[in-house]
Amino acid sequence: MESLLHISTLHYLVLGAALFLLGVIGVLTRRNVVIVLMSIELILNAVNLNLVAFSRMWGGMHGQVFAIFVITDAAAEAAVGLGILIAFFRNKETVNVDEVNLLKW
Amino acid sequence: MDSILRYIQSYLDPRVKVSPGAAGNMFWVLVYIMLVFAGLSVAVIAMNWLERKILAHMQVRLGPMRVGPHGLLQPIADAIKLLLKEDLMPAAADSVIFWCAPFVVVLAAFTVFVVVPFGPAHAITDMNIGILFMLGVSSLSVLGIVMAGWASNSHYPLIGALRSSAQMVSYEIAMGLAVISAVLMTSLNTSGTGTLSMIGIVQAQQAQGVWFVFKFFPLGLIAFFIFAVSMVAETNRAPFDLAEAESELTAGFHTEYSGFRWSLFFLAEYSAMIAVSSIAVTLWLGGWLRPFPNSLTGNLWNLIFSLVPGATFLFLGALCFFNAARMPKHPLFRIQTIGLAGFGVVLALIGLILFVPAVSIRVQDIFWFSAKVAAFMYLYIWYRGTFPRYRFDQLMQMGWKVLLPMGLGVLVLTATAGLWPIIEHTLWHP
Amino acid sequence: MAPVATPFFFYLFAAIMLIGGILVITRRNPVHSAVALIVTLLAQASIYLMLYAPFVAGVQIILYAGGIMVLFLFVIMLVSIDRSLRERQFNSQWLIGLIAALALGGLFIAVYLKGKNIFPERPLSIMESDNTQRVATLLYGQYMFAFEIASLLLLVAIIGAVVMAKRRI
Amino acid sequence: MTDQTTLPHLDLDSGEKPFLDANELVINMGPQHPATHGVLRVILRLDGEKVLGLECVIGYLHRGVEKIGEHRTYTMFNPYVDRMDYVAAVSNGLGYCETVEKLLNVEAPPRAQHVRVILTELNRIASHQLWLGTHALDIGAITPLFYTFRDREEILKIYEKYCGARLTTHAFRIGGLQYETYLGFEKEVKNFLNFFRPKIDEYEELLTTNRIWVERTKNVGVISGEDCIALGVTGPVLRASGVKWDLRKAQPYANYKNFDFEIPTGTNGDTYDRYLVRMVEMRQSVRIIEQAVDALPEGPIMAKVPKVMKPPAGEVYHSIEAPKGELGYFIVSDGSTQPYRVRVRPPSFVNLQALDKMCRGQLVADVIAVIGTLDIVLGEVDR
Repeated sequence: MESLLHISTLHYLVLGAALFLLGVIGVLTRRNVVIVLMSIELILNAVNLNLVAFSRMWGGMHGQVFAIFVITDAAAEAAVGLGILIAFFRNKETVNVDEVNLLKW
Repeated sequence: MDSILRYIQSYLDPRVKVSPGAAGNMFWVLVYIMLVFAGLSVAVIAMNWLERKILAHMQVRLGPMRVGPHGLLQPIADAIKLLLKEDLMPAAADSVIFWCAPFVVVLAAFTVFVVVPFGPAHAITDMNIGILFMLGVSSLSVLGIVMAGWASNSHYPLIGALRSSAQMVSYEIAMGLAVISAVLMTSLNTSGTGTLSMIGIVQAQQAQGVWFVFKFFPLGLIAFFIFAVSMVAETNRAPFDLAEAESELTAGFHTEYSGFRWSLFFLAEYSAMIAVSSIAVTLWLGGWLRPFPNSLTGNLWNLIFSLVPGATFLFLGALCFFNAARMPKHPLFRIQTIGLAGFGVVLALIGLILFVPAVSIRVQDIFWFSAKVAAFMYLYIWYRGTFPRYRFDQLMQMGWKVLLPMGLGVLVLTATAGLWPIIEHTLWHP
Repeated sequence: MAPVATPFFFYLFAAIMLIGGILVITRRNPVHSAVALIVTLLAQASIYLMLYAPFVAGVQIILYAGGIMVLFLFVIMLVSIDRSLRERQFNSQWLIGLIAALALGGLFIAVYLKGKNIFPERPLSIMESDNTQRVATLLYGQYMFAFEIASLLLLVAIIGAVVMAKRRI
Repeated sequence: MTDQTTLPHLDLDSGEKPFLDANELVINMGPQHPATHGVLRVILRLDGEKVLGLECVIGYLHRGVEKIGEHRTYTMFNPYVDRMDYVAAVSNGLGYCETVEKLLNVEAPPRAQHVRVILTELNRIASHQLWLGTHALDIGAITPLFYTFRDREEILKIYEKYCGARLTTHAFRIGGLQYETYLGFEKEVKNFLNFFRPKIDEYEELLTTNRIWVERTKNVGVISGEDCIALGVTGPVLRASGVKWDLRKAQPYANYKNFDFEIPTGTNGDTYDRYLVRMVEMRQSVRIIEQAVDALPEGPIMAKVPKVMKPPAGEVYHSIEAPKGELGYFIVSDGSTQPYRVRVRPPSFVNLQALDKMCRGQLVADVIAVIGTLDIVLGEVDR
């Protein structure tokens, strides 16, 4: 009980791991590309949570700076991913990830 | 019991010069939250009345005259009407999101006020990331607009929502650049970095002895201009009100809303206007500082400026009396005359209270801040009375091809101007 | 200012995050998923605040919730979702995927149970008040090069997105 | 039958293009839409915001005015024409009266003609004012509307004093005027002119150099002079495209040939030019009225017209320059008391045909501006 009420780094890490798992499940099981992309965002956020928690643990700022870089990455990834999605939708009229099995059409 | 009283009173000590949030006083934080939100609601109501009256007088008509003297009770009547109206939801709408959207918009518009500094001690809290928090939270209202437009499941709201969110997202960039150039200015005259805290920004202006709008003339002015244009676009007001262009899209994203939920959008629009105006006031116009705090110093000037708030309210009260005296002398107008005179008495009483030095010292920051914000509110109304509406492509062109490059240029030039002593030094003494 | 009632807020936000995450991967309608994701992101921003990282929290709100998620919502509205609503939501290897993910989860549990002690709780005095300044010093000092690369990455992403999404260039 | 009644829906499996890549999006604007000035329905074909083409659906305000004319005597039909272009009722009446006079081969006495010119030109100002207010409102400037309505009120007051009605005045009679002018008519008209001249400057101050107004109207809805002639477009729209064609000069009627005035023309044929042309026209109208009031002759106001009009069998076409363009009446008489056929050539109806041509390739917001600049009145379009 004491360990539950005293919030330590481990609590944040477990939360991050749970979020990561949810993201992985989403990526591996969903068909809709949009939701797959959102699951990837969940994964990136889980990573960010860990980074910030570690930054707090060690008292440095490096983790936070790295989290900012990850957010930048996430923005780039979302932009390109959604661009591909739109191009894909225009050609195939579907947003299902398991129908992207042709290298050309 | 005694300790609670002492806890409450500890913040009232005139030596306390920080916001209740920073002082860690939960009771006063709650009090301030309630005060700010109540004040905001009153401001929105007053703004509603003022907009209709001022716009009407610009357009050679009278505006509301029937409900209360000079239509003073009109906003209240409107509010009651909206609350009593049937709350419709289209059958094909996505009910959960349709229900949530107005609350998202209102929450975003109200939460912003957590960091607005009405005075060095008159803010709910002071955040290290104040201005970032304000921009971030106010950008959340885009989500509410998109949700409302999509959930209505109808063409006009969807087009309106897409238009207004595209507009808000693009103007946010120009706005951010202008804000950054003001934040850059805070780092001058200090040893280290600048600050993002709203209170810190005003204190930096005080320390540097100049409002940032006049700093590095004309750079500060240009940045302020960029912000002033994009804040109108950001709040979807005329001349950038394409999303609600009545002649094109009926009412934009809230076409399908009615009654209480529509009034939430209304509330959010006006409090967002007040919010962005307070950002502009804080960043460029010296926030709560009275005019010339550094050059017109001394006890005499302090006294004169401390009399201004009370005098303003007295003047407003006198205006009410003047108009009450001009009311037609007819028994039917008796209640209206008494009402107007009573309103004048209330205003005059407030004015008299404001003359009490102890009150005046604590409150004059709030007065100056509100007066500056009120000037912006007047500008909003003025724009609406004067300008036609931009077309969508012209709007985008202005955002991306005019304001964005201007913002980047101002940012670079501000940085250069700030570093000029160092640059000069290296240039002449390599 | 010291955080008050840390356990309460931690568990509250953790619960919001997890419920939001579950909704993201289970909702049929992508708009609902996106809204759930926004809630998750905002709760996470609060957790950042509890970790004395206000700048990251601000960036999280302004970029993730205000920027990226608006992009997501835009795209969802542009691609018609009527058809995908009527379809199967999970792909054919969902069982394998689920098992693999759960195995990963098991691994996590094992690691955290075993290595509990390598994550000490050290009461450190990170000042909230100069967090932004310290992040800035690192970002524009030690990580200058990485920062520039990140900006280049964003430029490439912008061009790539435009090339991908534009009908006629 | 079942196929006919099911609504067309987006069937993705049959290879129909979905929303994102659809080249066409069909939007129905009107008949209940704030910007279509009455009950015009415009079916827009759009590519995003770009207009690919449009089609006007009219007839929502059809009252069969022409058919009614066949069952009324010449005198009885006179008030009906006021209800076509209710914004410029006096011009409609003038056109009708002059046409029947031509058929009867009578001419109104000079005093009547002068009063007719004064009232018609006042009406032109009123019509342009209403156009300006609503047009600016469509483009988003709300203030001009109130200014123009304030000043239009003065004109309506003069009408009210003269003939008791403000909007559908029925001011003229076949052969002249029913009423002599009231006491102080000249003075009041002159007062109005002095009051109104600075007001035009006021309108122009609000709009002419307003950047947003210029950006919204320049190069919007461009139409060339040739296209105008090919489509039969007349009035300020034609003149803004550079064709100097005004029936008051080209085929002088009433006694316009006695007055000195100019015909403004534009060069680009865009919405801004049409705006400028109408503003100058208002000033020119002021000039005409001034001359007419100064030279108002004494004398009878009614020509000798039989109580029961039986024009000789035959046909006649006569047209005047209404505020919106050429307003023509074609009347066929079979010698009885009622016209055999009345045909009206309404300017709004003909001008509306140019809408498609002017809007192609522009944006949706421009369609609103162009509908405003054409200055249509649905009562006249549908009759």
